[in-house]
Amino acid sequence: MVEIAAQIGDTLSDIPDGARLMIGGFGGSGAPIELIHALIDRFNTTGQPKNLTVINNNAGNGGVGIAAMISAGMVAKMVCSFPRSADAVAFGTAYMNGDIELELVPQGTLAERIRAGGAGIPAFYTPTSFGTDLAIGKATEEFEGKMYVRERWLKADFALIKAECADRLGNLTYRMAARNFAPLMAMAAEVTIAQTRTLLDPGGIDPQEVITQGIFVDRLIAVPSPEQEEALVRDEVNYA
Amino acid sequence: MVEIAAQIGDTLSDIPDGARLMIGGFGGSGAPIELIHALIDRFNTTGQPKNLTVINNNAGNGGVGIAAMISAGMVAKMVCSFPRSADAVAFGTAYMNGDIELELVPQGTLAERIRAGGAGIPAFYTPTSFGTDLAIGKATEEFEGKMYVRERWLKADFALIKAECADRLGNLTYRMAARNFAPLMAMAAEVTIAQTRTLLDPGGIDPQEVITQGIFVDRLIAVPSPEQEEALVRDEVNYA
Amino acid sequence: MTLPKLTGAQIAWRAAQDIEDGAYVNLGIGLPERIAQFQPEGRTVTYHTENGVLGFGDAPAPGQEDWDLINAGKKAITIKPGASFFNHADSFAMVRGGHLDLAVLGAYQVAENGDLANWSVGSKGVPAVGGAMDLVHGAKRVAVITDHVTKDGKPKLMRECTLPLTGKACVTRIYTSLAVLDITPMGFVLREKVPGVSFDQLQTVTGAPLHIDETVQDLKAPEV
Amino acid sequence: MTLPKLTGAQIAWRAAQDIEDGAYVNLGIGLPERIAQFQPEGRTVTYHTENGVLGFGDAPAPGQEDWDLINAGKKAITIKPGASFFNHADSFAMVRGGHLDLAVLGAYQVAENGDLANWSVGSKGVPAVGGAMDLVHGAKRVAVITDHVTKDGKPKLMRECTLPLTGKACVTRIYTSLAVLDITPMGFVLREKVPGVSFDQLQTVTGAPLHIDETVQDLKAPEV
Repeated sequence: MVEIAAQIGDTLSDIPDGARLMIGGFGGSGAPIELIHALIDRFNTTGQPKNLTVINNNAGNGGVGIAAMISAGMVAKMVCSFPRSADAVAFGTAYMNGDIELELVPQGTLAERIRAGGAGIPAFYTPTSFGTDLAIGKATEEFEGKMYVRERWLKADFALIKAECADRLGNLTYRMAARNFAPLMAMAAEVTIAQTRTLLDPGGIDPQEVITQGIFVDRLIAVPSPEQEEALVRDEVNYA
Repeated sequence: MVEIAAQIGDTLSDIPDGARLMIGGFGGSGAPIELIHALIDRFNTTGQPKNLTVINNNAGNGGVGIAAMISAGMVAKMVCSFPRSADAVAFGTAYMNGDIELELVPQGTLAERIRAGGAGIPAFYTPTSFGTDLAIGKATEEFEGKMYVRERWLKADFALIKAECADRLGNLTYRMAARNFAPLMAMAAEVTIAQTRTLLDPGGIDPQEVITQGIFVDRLIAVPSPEQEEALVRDEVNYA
Repeated sequence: MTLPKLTGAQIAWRAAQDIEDGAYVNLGIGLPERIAQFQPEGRTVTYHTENGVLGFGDAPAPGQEDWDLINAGKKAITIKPGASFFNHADSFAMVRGGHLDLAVLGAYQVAENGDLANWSVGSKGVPAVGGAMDLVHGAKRVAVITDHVTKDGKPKLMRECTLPLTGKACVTRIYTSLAVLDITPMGFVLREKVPGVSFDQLQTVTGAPLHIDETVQDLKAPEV
Repeated sequence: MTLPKLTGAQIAWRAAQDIEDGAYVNLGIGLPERIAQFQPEGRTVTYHTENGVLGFGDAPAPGQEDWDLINAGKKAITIKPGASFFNHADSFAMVRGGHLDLAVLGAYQVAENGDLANWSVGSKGVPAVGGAMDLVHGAKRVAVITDHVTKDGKPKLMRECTLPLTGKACVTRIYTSLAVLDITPMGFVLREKVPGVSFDQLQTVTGAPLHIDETVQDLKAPEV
């Protein structure tokens, strides 16, 4: 059953040191900036949570969102496909200094591993990465004349995601390409926390148009005017 | 690119003897009755296609749809999870006479094997069926203290499905629980043929509400007033 | 020996009392389906059906059926506000991924280690499995609801199942016409029994040892 | 030796000519993206981007960007009528499942057996792979578009890649600043070359033998 929080901090207060967090978004599209910043606020006040493993396609940009988490020293490890970009200074610095661990995963494999975690599939075979450095140490097998790599599911303790609409049962929709990883992460995390621009009564979303079903969502917080990471980065905002 | 057919028979004319067909629907909900009956018409006229393998959750009911295909002698093998019901006389008779082969697959495994076929995943592990007769001969493995069975993808030459709305680029939506296997089958078949109640211009479906993307659909035929299998069975209609 | 026993409806009533507020539940076809009608007042329970509906409600009035809106038993249903539709892979991701709180299934046989047989009576007839083999591995708790014995009076609770298995070591609680039992590392542990049936009588119609590890309560259900 | 060669835009123009009407295409970040602007008139091509958009169009006018509507390169895009949004697993089901007709990628190196290296220049710096390793295994055809040589004038077409691989035996066609080549069981087969560059000159800047199995056409592109 979904809990509807009055304060954003209430949704995050039990995330412990060492937790595995999936954070939605591809670049800034779909990044739950308010949830991330509330988690940084908690860290700045209490010193927790730290030593986090963060699973996201990227590794943060500029001085906000995941980049600000990294700069604050909350993140021990990133699991992502593309931690390199013009604005990924926070991760790049931490990585080159040896202050953060990186598990690099091809983007489609990352998505499928997360889905598998949510769908009860502990392992699957993909052609992706066969014969490359990213397949080193992984089992391989031939099916119908083609070689495949075996990959394991990926789960998390918490998922932080950004929805466009939610109803009070936790059913969600997303805005355009902001959907990306969020529906998968909602399935794969023990506790899924969603910020939503609008919060409707049950029935407010057409049952045929629900993207994430309420069964996958544990906590909701209304954020009626969410920030857009890309705009913050362009404005050179630093969240510290 | 999707072809929009003028006559329903045009969409089916190249299905050969021995083809593997996925047919959408769970019981009567989502059954593409007009496509199935058009295929029976072709068989009655030309003697083709026959020796078909049909993949569906069930094995037909009453005297219409897949049951009528079986009675007509077009089907050599069914791949399904639940071929038994009060009205599944056609399959039951053929099966007890040894006239039809059955591959029985647990329902969730059937769905996941079809998805895997569409998603380029040749094999995956599931807890389903471990230690049962349906796992005999299959590889098993322990992950994190639990035993799993390895299952293979399932693909088809053709998929026949029923949509509620389509646009001319092949994007589809479905009506309520008639969705069931159709989006998966559209992904897993070499050629996907959809009948649709309404046919709209591109843009007629909100891009956020598309369930099956046009990339998975090859042929469309408008069937503005589709029959409902359950109603036909209750009316004891026989299509022969 | 005719023992006093609960009706099917009463077993369903008893099982309904254990479903907590806010639970996501899948009810098997047949007797388990009847549990929904005994949901205690004030609890919100969301029902899942394999064919891609979450949050369905009662059957529609006769003549009001929409055959695109059915459950896994292919019966017409209605939906409640906040319901959702999804495809079969997503539906079984909910099941296999452990997102359901409870699945309640029927049984031919249950073994003392939690093995369940409920899909095949052997080689005669057309075999059919449906979603049962998925449900037994997915839900956080898997309960069985059944008569205590077969129509011939033979035990359904056994040391080992003799019929083809649906799943191994998957059942954790059993609601029968005579008793409520948990499956533990010890085997069948008796939690409740119908008043008027002695422990020895119950043991006689059970195919494996019954254990007691705390007070056995009376199994009572209203006339329903 | 300075050879006459195509500009990046001209290579993109040439690659665009081969994209058939009705194709579903993924264009890699950078030079491959420019192919879209040279799509021949009268052809409908549907572009896919990894982050869950099918059927996107041109970049919006400056100031009109919506940062929820971006491509895999994180650039703002627009959508065409009939576009659709989907999650990342569905997006890579399209890729890995072989539903794209064509993926066009950049390259650091391509080997004569079709091996591609385009994601890592070695151990220095932050590694990043994105969707490239998926794309090389998914699309029905995988083409590369690249300068024929590195900025230092070294061959990018080789017997074997020396940089970390993106995928093995995955590339089938290469559009370079000097030539169009197919990868066949023989190795690199020359299909077109820039007029004014001799076969021997081309061989000199190519790190593996060039083969000819039919007439070599002139590689010509308009000023674009």
